Amino acid sequence: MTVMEQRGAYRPAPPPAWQLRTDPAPLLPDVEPYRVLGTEAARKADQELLLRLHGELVRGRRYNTQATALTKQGRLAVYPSSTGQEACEIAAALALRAQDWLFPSYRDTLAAVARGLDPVAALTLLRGDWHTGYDPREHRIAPLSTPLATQLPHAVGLAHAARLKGDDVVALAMVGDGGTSEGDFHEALNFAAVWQAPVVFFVQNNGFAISVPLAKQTAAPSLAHKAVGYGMPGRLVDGNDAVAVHEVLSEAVRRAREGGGPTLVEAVTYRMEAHTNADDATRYRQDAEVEAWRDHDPVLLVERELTARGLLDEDRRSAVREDAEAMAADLRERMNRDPALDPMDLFAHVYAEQTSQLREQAAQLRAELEAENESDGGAGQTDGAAR
Amino acid sequence: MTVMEQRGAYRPAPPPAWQLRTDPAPLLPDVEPYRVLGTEAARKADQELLLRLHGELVRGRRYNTQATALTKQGRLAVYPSSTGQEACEIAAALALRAQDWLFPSYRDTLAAVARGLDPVAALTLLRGDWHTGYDPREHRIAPLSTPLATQLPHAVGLAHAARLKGDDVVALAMVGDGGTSEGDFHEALNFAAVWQAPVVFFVQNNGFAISVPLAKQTAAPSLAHKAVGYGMPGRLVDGNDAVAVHEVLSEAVRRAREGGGPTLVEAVTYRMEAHTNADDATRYRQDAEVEAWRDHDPVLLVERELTARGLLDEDRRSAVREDAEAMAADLRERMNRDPALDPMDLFAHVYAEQTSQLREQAAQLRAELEAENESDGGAGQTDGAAR
Amino acid sequence: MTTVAVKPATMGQALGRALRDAMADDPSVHVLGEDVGTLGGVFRVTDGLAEEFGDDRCTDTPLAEAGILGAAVGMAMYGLRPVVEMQFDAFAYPAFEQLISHVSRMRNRTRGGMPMPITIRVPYGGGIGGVEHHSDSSEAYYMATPGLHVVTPATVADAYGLLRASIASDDPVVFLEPKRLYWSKADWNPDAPSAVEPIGKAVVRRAGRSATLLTYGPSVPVCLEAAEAARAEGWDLEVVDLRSLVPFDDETVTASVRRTGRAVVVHESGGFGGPGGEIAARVSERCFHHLEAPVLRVAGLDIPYPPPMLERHHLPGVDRILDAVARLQWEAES
Amino acid sequence: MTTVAVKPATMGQALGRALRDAMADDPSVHVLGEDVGTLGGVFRVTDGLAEEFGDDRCTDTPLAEAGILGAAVGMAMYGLRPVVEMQFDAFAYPAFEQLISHVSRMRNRTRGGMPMPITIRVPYGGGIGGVEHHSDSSEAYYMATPGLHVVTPATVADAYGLLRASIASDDPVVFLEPKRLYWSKADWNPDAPSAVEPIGKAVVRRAGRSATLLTYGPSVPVCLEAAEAARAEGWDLEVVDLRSLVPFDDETVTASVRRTGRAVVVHESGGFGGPGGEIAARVSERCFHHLEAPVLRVAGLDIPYPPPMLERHHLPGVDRILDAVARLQWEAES
Ligand SMILES: Cc1ncc(C[n+]2csc(CCOP(=O)(O)OP(=O)(O)O)c2C)c(N)n1
Ligand SMILES: Cc1ncc(C[n+]2csc(CCOP(=O)(O)OP(=O)(O)O)c2C)c(N)n1
Ligand SMILES: [Mg+2]
Ligand SMILES: [Mg+2]
Repeated sequence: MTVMEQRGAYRPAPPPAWQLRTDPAPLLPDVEPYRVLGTEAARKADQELLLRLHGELVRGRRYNTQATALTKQGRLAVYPSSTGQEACEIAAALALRAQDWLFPSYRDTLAAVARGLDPVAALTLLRGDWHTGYDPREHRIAPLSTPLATQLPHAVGLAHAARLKGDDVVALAMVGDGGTSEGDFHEALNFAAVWQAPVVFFVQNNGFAISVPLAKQTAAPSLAHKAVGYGMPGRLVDGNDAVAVHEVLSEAVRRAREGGGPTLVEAVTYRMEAHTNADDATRYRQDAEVEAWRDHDPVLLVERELTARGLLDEDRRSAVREDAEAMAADLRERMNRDPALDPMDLFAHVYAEQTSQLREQAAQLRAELEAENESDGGAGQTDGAAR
Repeated sequence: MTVMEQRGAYRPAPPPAWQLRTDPAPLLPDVEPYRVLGTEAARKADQELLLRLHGELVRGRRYNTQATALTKQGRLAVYPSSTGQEACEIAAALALRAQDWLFPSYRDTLAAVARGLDPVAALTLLRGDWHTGYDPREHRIAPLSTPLATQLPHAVGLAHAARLKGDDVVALAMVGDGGTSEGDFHEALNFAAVWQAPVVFFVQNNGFAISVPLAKQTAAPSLAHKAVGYGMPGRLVDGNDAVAVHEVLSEAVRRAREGGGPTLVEAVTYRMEAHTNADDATRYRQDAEVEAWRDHDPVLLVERELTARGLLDEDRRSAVREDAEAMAADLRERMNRDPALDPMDLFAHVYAEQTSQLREQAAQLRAELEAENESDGGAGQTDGAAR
Repeated sequence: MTTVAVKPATMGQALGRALRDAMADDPSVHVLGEDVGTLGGVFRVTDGLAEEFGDDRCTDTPLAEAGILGAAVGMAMYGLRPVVEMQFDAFAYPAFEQLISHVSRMRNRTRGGMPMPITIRVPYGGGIGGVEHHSDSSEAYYMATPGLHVVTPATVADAYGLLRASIASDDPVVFLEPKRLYWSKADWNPDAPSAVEPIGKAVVRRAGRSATLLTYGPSVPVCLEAAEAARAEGWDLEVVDLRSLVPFDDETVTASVRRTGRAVVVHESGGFGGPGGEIAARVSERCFHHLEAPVLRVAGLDIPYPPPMLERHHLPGVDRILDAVARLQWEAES
Repeated sequence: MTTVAVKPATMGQALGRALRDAMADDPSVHVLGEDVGTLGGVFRVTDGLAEEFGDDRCTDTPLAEAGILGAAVGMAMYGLRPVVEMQFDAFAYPAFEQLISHVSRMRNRTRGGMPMPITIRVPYGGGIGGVEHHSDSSEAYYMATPGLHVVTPATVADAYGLLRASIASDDPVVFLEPKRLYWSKADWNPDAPSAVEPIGKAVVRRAGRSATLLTYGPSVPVCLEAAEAARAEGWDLEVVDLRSLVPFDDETVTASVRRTGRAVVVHESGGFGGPGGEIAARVSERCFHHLEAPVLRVAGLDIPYPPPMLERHHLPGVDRILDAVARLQWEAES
């Protein structure tokens, strides 16, 4: 008996039933971010969509500059601008249907506004009169999430619940490149894949988490490569190409809706402004890097296509500009008014029913406010002004 | 001018400097777990190594059965057996050099013992006389970690610290399939890859997290596929093939040592016993599944190879058995003695220097113990017996 | 008149029954956690639920506590009423950020738009010979977090009633289950379980005149035992079971202490920074002129929870309670 | 005799200097956190450290707080002395499990074999107009955790001295930095910074006879202001700055309250389950017969931290402190 024959006799069974649980190949992203604008494919892009995206991008840009201006006037406590990332913000909003849910991060007020939320309501958190300025259920927009990545499991739970109820609802959750390092990112993606929940995870890789560049954040080939580790497809897209982002997100939404489970989308983009108005970006990056991205501006990319197709004449341009200016003027005007504040709200929503302690404390505050009012000669101190 | 020519004129630059940060292909695991025993390659396996592994596996198996027996006799509070997983436990220990560090999970007392730790010291936590029975720095074995996956960032920090100091030290951290779902798993792998820390993450995929089967834990093609999302190589190995596990871990350790950064190794294995002695595995799995793994037993696999090579005669068998029995007898005998307990230890190590509160409380306990002693007629109640 | 089929039940069984009845009554109640489905939980509290209601209503999750609680938040956002099981107290810590930053604040953040009717069941406390990380008393963390309710039963009947009330609550409840009482038994009628009272009411478990023991959860039986033993010393102790730490029932507590003039707070959780500080402080504020002695505390030691073989030195027992009672300045009365 | 070059410095600068000096004195001191390197931290406390000591000594980490603290545990295991920066109080919560289950217990777990000389710097408290999650006072959580020290400065000199002492401590210290005092200024000599006292000592910031205000961190200046205002009412208030919540300086506190016979605890953290409960309870236990009135508390409201435009109603101010002092049953004295 030869050694080989012997081995044949005792060749152990492989671990019973071993196999890869799913084929990794289709889960891996392409090597290059998906692009439409500036390629052949752009020619086939729907004209209406292009015009719609253009209008929204111009509005979005104007919204960003207006909000930043409001911080300088002391009308917003802080504003994390999405300038340069408008294609992502707009596409996220447009990819969703009315019944779908958006889970924005703190930088994504623009996505909420593009979804139809009143800009003033979207800015309530950042103005500081309350934590959330709208009813999430009415708009199907979760509160802007400040603790990074914590909103991702919420999106999974909501989408899962909707699916259990038999409702046709998709949740799209936004997170930054920095946020992907948090444990909640990992747990959310894993739950979503195991539950096959109808969720789209949308990472805006804008190159920085405040001052920390991507290279200090991850060593992965791309953030989209994380998807395979959860058994979901990962997609890479040029985040400044509104048509491409819109297409990729729409496809992911469709997939989710059809029972295909979650998708991880990484949009490669760039944060053109500082982290917030309070940040000084010159401490950690070169102007040259910022400049290099100017030619890849999301508004510019669409305008080039529209121009090439002869769809962007001066009339169109000024109509779009006027629309954006009107939005900005309205925002400016309304943000210049002091918000109505009622300190007694502090106690109103802690519990469904106030505890006896809170009732005591509310009574104390009421008495204080009355005393204040009296000593003011009844003029009443507005809290907004007191800031 | 044709449309194509027009397009040439405005083709936007791609996002500046975009490229995958590393080539994903070499990071992806093979489709089949790596195996040596039962294949051609087994013939080339070093004879000394095979014999060493065999001896350790038999001891390891005996250690597991003995420890489980001790729970029945009330000498251990609880024991999570690694029966069926001995190849992983032994290989983890043997892949490390003296200066390297082992970070075991709560199931990995055997790895600690195989690394040379006194079995009684390894079982202190599970006996319940103290939380850790040895000096981690002396043995370069971190405390057995009960909170799942929390030991992984520790391994990263330690390996990173050693590297910063210029020391040649590798950390090998063990975790279960269930543990990979925790956020700490994700954060640890990411830190390790970004820091290129000399760490080996060793996942024993034994099919279950208590009652939860892998299919409810993850939808990934394999757990090793998670590696690519961090930019480190993922390796898949037959966890019951001691030679294969030893080889894969040794290679990962070598890579780490040479500055190649971390590796994620998934060993496919099976938990032959219940989760712990307190668990009832019949509630969640079929005997048939367990039986299917019996033919793939790690001890058996090595014995087949040794037999095939004519290296396992009766003498050898009984020498190995006797060695294991001696270890078990010693363990049994020593575990049957009540451990020495000093309740005052409760206060000794909370802080480097006792706070005044703790001094007060220690004085109170001392007085209580004295009073107890007196009423015992000085016989002294041993705490071990009191359990 | 129907005869009531009272038979002995354990607290674990009563909790399981509460879950079952809540799920049967309200299809929006979903149970999720590690091993809660097929296995029925490591303490078997959820035994049978997956079978009766299906995997979608009682779900084995991946092993990640922040993910579990975070998913529950999302489920609650969509109108479900999730009941989350944390396997042991110390394994609730990974979910701390979700609990503090979201669960406790979501209603307030959204001006009531998004309530969080989530019940978080946490087996807590020691005395079961558990190895490290299996015996923590973490109630101080939860008490210090506005927006949460913190509830803990001490009897079989309360286990049922308080859990039903917690699940029915439109606010998040950290429901602390005293591990070592899981197997405690009492006569109880599972076919006509006790009426569900609202949470937030303490109860006098034993009336007495000399001093009040203020306690909850696993320490309630210990205090009752101490009260019996105290009779030999001539003390007639009142025992108040708080049942709910948030909301705190100042009324019942204050009335008792004003009546007796003396109080000892008893709990397993560490003393320093523990619940007893709050309780003693508020009793002192409210009853100052009725107090014959400072409010004393008998608590766990200010140490990490001990290994099983030493835990008896940590846990507040009858002797320490009686010692504290003895220090209530009785001479001042005479 | 050298002339001392005293010049105004902010608390932020003194903290930065403490880090610098500690790093210069001891090569095992490493700083890590989000944005601590190139940017110098969002409050600029670590400004210049990466430049002076290199990226390996002052490291920008990935954005994951459990990972940061977990890595610090491993670094401490290998003999380093990590100083971790949490960017804001609420962003320390993801690291809670590492803190409670490991950092606080590792020394005890290993019978002293593996001490955890980790300093965790946490900017805390409100009053800076921060949006949600940027103004928490989380000290109650840390106080309730045996094995941790909890330290918080109120002055520029203490910021330096206490941070140096914390880094030098062989035990983990949660070092709470009052955000709104970062820009507070005092004359201070950066070239001869104050001697480093051991942590655990309270200090009487203002001597007085009528009553004691027990406070710490951001509320110290408020209490000093209240004490000045109280003079008009005829009260001479003593102000004790606790500086360290753990260890707690019972000696200084007890001595003060025994002297004055009255006490009010003042802090920003919520009242219910907050640090004040412990402080009031232990003062009552120790000073019962010296007390003319119950120990009262002035604290933040029992609500989630309010939005910036309403935060002034939450924060304990001079008026609320004086109101509490007025309720200290002065009639009883006359
Ligand atoms: C849990 C948590 N940790 C820290 C912070 C503080 N923080 C706010 S934004 C930010 C950077 C976020 O980077 P990224 O996720 O890339 O989003 P981007 O700002 O680029 O949109 C940090 C660290 C936070 N909000 N939450
Ligand atoms: C953070 C945390 N959550 C929950 C538990 C309770 N627990 C102990 S072992 C276990 C299952 C672990 O499964 P796995 O990681 O696959 O390891 P195995 O038991 O199979 O070795 C669970 C849920 C724990 N120890 N730590
Ligand atoms: Mg970013
Ligand atoms: Mg397992």
